[in-house]
Amino acid sequence: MKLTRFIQKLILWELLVGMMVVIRNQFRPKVTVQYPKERIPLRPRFRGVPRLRYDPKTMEELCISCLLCEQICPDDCIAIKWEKAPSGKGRVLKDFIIDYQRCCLCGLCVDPCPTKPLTAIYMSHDYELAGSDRLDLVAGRTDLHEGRTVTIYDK
Amino acid sequence: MPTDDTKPPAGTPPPRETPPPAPKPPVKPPDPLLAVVSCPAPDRLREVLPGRVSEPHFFAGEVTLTVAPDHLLEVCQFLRHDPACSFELLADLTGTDFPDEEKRFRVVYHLASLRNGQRLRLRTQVGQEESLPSVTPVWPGANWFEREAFDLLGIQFDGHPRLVRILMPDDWVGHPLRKDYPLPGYPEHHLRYRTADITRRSYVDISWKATGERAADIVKKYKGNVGAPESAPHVPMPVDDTNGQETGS
Amino acid sequence: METQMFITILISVVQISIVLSLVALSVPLLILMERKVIGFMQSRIGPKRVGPSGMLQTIADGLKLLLKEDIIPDRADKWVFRLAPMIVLVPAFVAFAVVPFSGTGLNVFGQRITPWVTDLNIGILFIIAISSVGVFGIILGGWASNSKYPLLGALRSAAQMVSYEVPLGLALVGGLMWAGTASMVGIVEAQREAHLWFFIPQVVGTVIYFMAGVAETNRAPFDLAEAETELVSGFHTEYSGMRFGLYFIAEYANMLIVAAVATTMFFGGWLRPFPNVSWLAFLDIFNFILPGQWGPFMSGLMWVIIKVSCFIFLYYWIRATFPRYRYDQLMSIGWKWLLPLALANIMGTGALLLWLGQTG
Amino acid sequence: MFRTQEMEINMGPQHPSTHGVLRLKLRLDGERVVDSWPVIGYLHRGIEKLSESKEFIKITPFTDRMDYVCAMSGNLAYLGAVEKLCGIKVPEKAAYIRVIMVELNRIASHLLWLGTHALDIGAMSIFLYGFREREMILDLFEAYCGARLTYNAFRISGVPADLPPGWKEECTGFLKLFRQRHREYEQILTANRIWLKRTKDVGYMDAEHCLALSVTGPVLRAAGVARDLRKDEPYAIYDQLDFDIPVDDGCDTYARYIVRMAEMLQSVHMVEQCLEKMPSEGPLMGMKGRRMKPRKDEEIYFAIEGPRGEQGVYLISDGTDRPYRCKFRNSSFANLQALAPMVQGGLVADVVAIIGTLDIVLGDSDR
Repeated sequence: MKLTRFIQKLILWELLVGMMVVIRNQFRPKVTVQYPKERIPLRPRFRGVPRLRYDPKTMEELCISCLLCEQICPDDCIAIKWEKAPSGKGRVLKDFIIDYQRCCLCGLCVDPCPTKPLTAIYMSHDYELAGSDRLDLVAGRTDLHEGRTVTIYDK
Repeated sequence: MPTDDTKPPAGTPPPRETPPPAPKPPVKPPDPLLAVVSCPAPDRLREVLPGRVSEPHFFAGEVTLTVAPDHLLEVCQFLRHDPACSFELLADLTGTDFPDEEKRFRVVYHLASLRNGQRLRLRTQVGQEESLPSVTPVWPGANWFEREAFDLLGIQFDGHPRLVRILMPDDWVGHPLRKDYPLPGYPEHHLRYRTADITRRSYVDISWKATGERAADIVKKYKGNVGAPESAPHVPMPVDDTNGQETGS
Repeated sequence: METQMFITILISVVQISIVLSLVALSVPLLILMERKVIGFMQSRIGPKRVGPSGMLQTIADGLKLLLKEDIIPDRADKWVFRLAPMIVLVPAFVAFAVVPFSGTGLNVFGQRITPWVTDLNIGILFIIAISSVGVFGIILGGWASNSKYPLLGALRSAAQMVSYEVPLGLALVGGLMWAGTASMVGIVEAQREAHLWFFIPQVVGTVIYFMAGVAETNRAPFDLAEAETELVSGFHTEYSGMRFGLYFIAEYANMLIVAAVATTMFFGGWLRPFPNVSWLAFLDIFNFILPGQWGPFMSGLMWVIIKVSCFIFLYYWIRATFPRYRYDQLMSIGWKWLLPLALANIMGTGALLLWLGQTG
Repeated sequence: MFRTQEMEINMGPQHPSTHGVLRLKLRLDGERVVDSWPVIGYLHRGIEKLSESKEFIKITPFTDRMDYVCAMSGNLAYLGAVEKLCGIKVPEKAAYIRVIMVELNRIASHLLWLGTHALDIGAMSIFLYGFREREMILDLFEAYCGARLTYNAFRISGVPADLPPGWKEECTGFLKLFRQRHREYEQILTANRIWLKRTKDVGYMDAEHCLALSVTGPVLRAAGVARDLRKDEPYAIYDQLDFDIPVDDGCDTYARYIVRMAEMLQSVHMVEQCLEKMPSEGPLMGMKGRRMKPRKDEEIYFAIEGPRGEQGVYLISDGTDRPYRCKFRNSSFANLQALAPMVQGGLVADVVAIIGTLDIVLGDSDR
């Protein structure tokens, strides 16, 4: 036993074992993702920047201007403008602004959203937020519905 | 995502304030949070050092003892070395600012005993002009915690090996965790960085010029607040220029 | 007479330029291969974007280095700072003068062109002597930067090179005793006559030589002089642009030299494995493909390239696997283990040769 | 004739191996460290000040950003403190999910430590192997909560969502793979003579000094003290799990390596148990609504065993739904105090190894 260990030590056995692990990994599949060209498929729950949505059936505004998301936002990045509905009850959404510069993508705004079953505000799968102007990152209502245009580089 | 049953149904106008009704306060008679837990430390202190600490306060299974600054070091020594207490670990040391109280800083020491599996909170009050004895002789690890409390709250600790700022820059003015520290900071100090001192070149202080307007607004805003700039505490700042004569332990 | 002399000079110039360009061209290839090989070992794919599957990446990097601003630190010793990279680079290339790239020469226009620039009878000594000049470039570069991290790197490098020159040289002595000559070509010929790669009787010598060679070229796990996680990048922290590039090229050229010497000394240079076993002759494939003198020439070149590549691959493999030694540990390995082992190896070889001489 | 002089050198804040923005003023005698003075605060963002003006629920995203390597532990420590303050019970299923996430995060954190520590010492490949496996854990987190680094995965009194379909299988597959990969890391490093030389007797600190300097976590356990809050003060459902506390007597960098490597396997074991024992049905949130009413003028301290040691939160309530004071006791801050005594007398190369072995995250220490 002692002799084996001595011989192992002499022929640098443990170094060779380590080198074999490395060479074994040479033949494993590579894990690199060439980002702008290839993208990792996102999981359904992925939290990108928050966006608004219409009711998919009626194409009406889902948001009822209840201001819950504005209240819970830890970064104060949501601002909602609304006015009384002409019929007297309820509110009409005038504008919905999210400052993506401040948004920390925590997803807390989605939790209290009262519209069921689809929440009016949801975490989209957009994550490419670079812009050349700070104002690019302040999204108004139309931006929030249609999403920001993202240049996709394929090479 | 979790559902909330107190939501107004979709379509109906929600009330302007939509707080879900607050949960009923826990059942009055026996509050489980206030249960008394067994801890040998208060009894031992009562036996050996009578009158030094207050009666224990129990909350959520934690024991709090209040001690006067004069007896702090003595009590700490005892708690550290007494075999029945044996609080080897100073888990945390921090302060809180209560500007309305007479002695505005409340400093807490969270002690833990590995041998007995106990925890204890030691609490003391200290005024703005007063100072506390440093507990670094008992727990050397208090060094950085005390530096942090000094940095963020301006609490002085006597006998600390080297009480200099730790988180904020050395030339910072004011102690940010005080309740009267304005959230934007003291504009006359924090908006300019002393580049000229560092590079030894005459520099036009661009940041100050560019934000001059805004700075004025900030001044206007916080001058109305309680305890603002006149009482802006200016503690003479020991600038860290001795280059580590003390090895941090 | 004068024409003959002119032709000789011309041939030499041609040889030198061929060798220089060969080495200079193989450096980008080595860098690319290093990035690719280590990338593959680490489950990555390495450079991919410039040229077909990243083939032109090093060229692009080299161009970038050339076009970069030449920054000399404010308080550096300017002349030494400029000189240092050249002191490193020139010996690295000069040492290739005695490296035989193949066995047989070529007859072009009635002139014999040898596959080595010159065959000094002290070839090995020449290489050792020349390559130890390179250390001055590193020390001077680190010192002239007038900065603290480079200074530490230079000091480490000085100590390291000085202590590893000794086992490096001594490890080769065993081989020299077998060969009976210090000429690089002579050593290979001796291996052909002995029907034996000197690797076999000189296992210990080979291992010591390779370890010392890795240390000598400042490669992992002995890359203390640059040690990017400790000294940022050691002696060339302050270098940028092509001056940094020169250091880089010299490092790889030195690796080639170490590999080439090991090939020649211990692995039979341009000889195929078992050169005396005739049925293995098919391994020299170029003998059958190419006509006349080109066949043996290309076969020899092929074997040299294969053997050198194996060594270079070993370099990469080790770099990908091992942690780095510490400065004092490096010293103690050099002086306490490698040096006594090398001396013992010499003594053992001497005893073996004496015994063989008496019996055979 | 010859004059020797000590050299002062500035390591960091931009140095490849100071793990972020730690700055170390070193005084060197040749390569030997005579003295050192760590400077922190480059990442100070005033999270404690900020927390005083936010409701309890809004503070969770900040805890993600303190120790961004193990944000789940940060979430759990903070939420545990709030729940303790308000006396809220967490449903069993939610507690199981929390423990699964925290333990997976511990593996991820230790993998990052392993990679960067080994890279600092010079072993290159293991860095990328570690990141490769860490990426799989991040995939699991993304599938559960939607984020890969700053999770914000728990809410006060529970978790916001159940495990997605297929998550358990993916997790089990990962754990199985991870056991094999763990063996490979050991093959590369554990017996490697260079690794042994670089880590044995480097950064020696015995139990007494560790405790005196408030050092906790694997560093303390590698000094022979079996201090683990998961056993000593079980929170969540740790009292229902079967696990060991790896302890080593070496007190040096190598012992910490051994302890952390063993901890990864223990975490794998724990996650396997949790997946098995977790009730398939049950509520996820322990309370309705989100307005807190803690008792006035009370204070609590709640600590969990994070990957780097005791991760505590100290809260003072003034009866409103915002904390009057919110102090985070982060292990990196306390552990960093041990740096100066550890590097004293070592070489420059040891400084790098010691920074690695303390496993500091500067966002954690600066807050």
